[in-house]
Amino acid sequence: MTRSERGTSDHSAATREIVELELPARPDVLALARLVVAGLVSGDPDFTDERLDDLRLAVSEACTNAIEAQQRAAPGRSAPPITVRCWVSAGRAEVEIHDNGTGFDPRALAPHPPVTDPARLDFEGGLGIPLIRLLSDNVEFRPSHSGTIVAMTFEARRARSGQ
Amino acid sequence: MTRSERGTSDHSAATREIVELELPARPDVLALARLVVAGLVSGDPDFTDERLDDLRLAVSEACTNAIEAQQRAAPGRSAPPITVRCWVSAGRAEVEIHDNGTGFDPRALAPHPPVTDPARLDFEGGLGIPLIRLLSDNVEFRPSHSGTIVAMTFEARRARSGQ
Amino acid sequence: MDLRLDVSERDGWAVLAVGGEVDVATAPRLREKLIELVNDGHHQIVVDLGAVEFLDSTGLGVLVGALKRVRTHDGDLALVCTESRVLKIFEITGLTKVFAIHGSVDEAVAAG
Amino acid sequence: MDLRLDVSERDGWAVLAVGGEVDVATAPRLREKLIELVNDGHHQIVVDLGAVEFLDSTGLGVLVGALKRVRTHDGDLALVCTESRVLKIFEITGLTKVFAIHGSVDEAVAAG
Ligand SMILES: Nc1ncnc2c1ncn2[C@@H]1O[C@H](COP(=O)(O)OP(=O)(O)O)[C@@H](O)[C@H]1O
Ligand SMILES: Nc1ncnc2c1ncn2[C@@H]1O[C@H](COP(=O)(O)OP(=O)(O)O)[C@@H](O)[C@H]1O
Repeated sequence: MTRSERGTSDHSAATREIVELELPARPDVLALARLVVAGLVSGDPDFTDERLDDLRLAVSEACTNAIEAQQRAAPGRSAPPITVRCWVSAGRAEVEIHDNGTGFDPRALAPHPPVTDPARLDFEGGLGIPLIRLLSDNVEFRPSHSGTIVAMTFEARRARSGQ
Repeated sequence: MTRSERGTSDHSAATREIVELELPARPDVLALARLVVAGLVSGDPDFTDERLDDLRLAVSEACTNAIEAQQRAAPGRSAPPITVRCWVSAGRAEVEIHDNGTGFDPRALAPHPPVTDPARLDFEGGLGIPLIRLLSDNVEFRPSHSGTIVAMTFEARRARSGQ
Repeated sequence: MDLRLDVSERDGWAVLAVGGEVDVATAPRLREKLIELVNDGHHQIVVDLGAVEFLDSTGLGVLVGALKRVRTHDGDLALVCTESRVLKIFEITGLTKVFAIHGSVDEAVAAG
Repeated sequence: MDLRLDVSERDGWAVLAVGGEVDVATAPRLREKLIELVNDGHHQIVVDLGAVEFLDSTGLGVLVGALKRVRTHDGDLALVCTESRVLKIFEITGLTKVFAIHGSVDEAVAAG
């Protein structure tokens, strides 16, 4: 979806203006990505501290995946930057994470064994996408011409409680 | 100066990677611009809290001018975004503020009356550029094809004191 | 956004305590409050910057404008400022020579 | 960057107090410290998350891996966590059923 298409939706253009952050594909920028998104969204008083924590974690997970995908696609210092785009309007935050990574099929990810199964302890990874799904109100994993766009929506007041 | 030209300078590419922030041309994003730049540069332990304060103020002044120039050039909500680019390496932070504003000649700005002159009180504005000059180690005001680029350098340990 | 303004009185002075960040987004509220005080007949004003975390050139300009305004009523405007990060801005711009800057509201009122 | 790790002992348990932000940038240091403790013969470990300001899935994974590691030595790993922002992450991922989570180090050691 392009910026101008967004502008035609139900919210006024003035409140839908976008903040865009381009970051080197390195783990040490994650704290900055969290700071920016939470800093922007905290300007909307409808968002509680708890909801800002949800946002911070989901954004961090998506950025982590973007950075890792990017480094797999272009190992070392040659990896291009990742981009975080965020806008807030009337109690809703939308965040997109763009990468130039390898792409993936989120439906093909195998679920973990149930937590009561001792084999659960064999899995240290694989909680990022589940957390994103649990913490956001909506998420889309869109293939782009260069990699993946993870587009998340966060309502200040959740319609549903996590999954 | 383009990104690739920068990359050929004395520091390694790995430590010169750029963080880029695109912000709507509105005063209420200034706090976020300060947060991002100070957050990024504070990752370099050579920068003291005092030097981070200098950086925060100079960046804020340059962004204020960019936003105001942009709004003069394109009044109202149609103003394009401003861009903040920042990179840190080995005790030095470089920050560029790009606008699509009206441009200006920094040498043509009239100085204020001396502070001891009662007429000094007639001037409420005009302290932004002087503060930028005082707080940065180097500043260039470059006309760009679309407006102005303010390029500032901050050394963690200043070679000279103010002015 | 994050600007706090509190007015109180002390020995005939209006004391305006400012907290948070003063920049071009928030300075208009500071300017309005100072104009309001002067319009309400307060010409002896102490502006307490003790809780200010950030102050930009717009904020300095608002204070210069307020000083000029009270002076035209033969009044005075004193500042309270102890934080070195804020003091430094007055120092490097030379405005320490324009404003009387004190370490506490008591001191400002006693000096006035 | 901002991760603090402090090891102490209490009644035969190794207590690892974690502070700051645990994400993919800092989790490797947490993992190494836990492996080091196990290699040094500490198989009863309390991880005190009381001063953790941020914890991501990598951090959860490191704790799962450490639990598995101490279990293979017939040991145990207990968590101390009271902050709702951190507790919530264990709850929504179901990991409250995997870890014993206590309100204080004393409680964790007494339960062990
Ligand atoms: N943006 C992305 N680009 C490519 N692959 C991705 C992306 N996000 C997630 N993946 C894939 O999905 C897998 C599961 O992701 P996640 O649930 O976050 O767990 P983890 O990162 O710990 O493996 C990753 O291992 C990766 O293979
Ligand atoms: N990026 C810019 N683009 C166009 N004009 C600018 C820019 N920065 C500064 N100026 C001009 O220089 C003048 C002085 O700027 P400054 O010292 O910051 O004081 P003030 O903004 O209070 O006038 C501004 O009023 C404006 O006309």
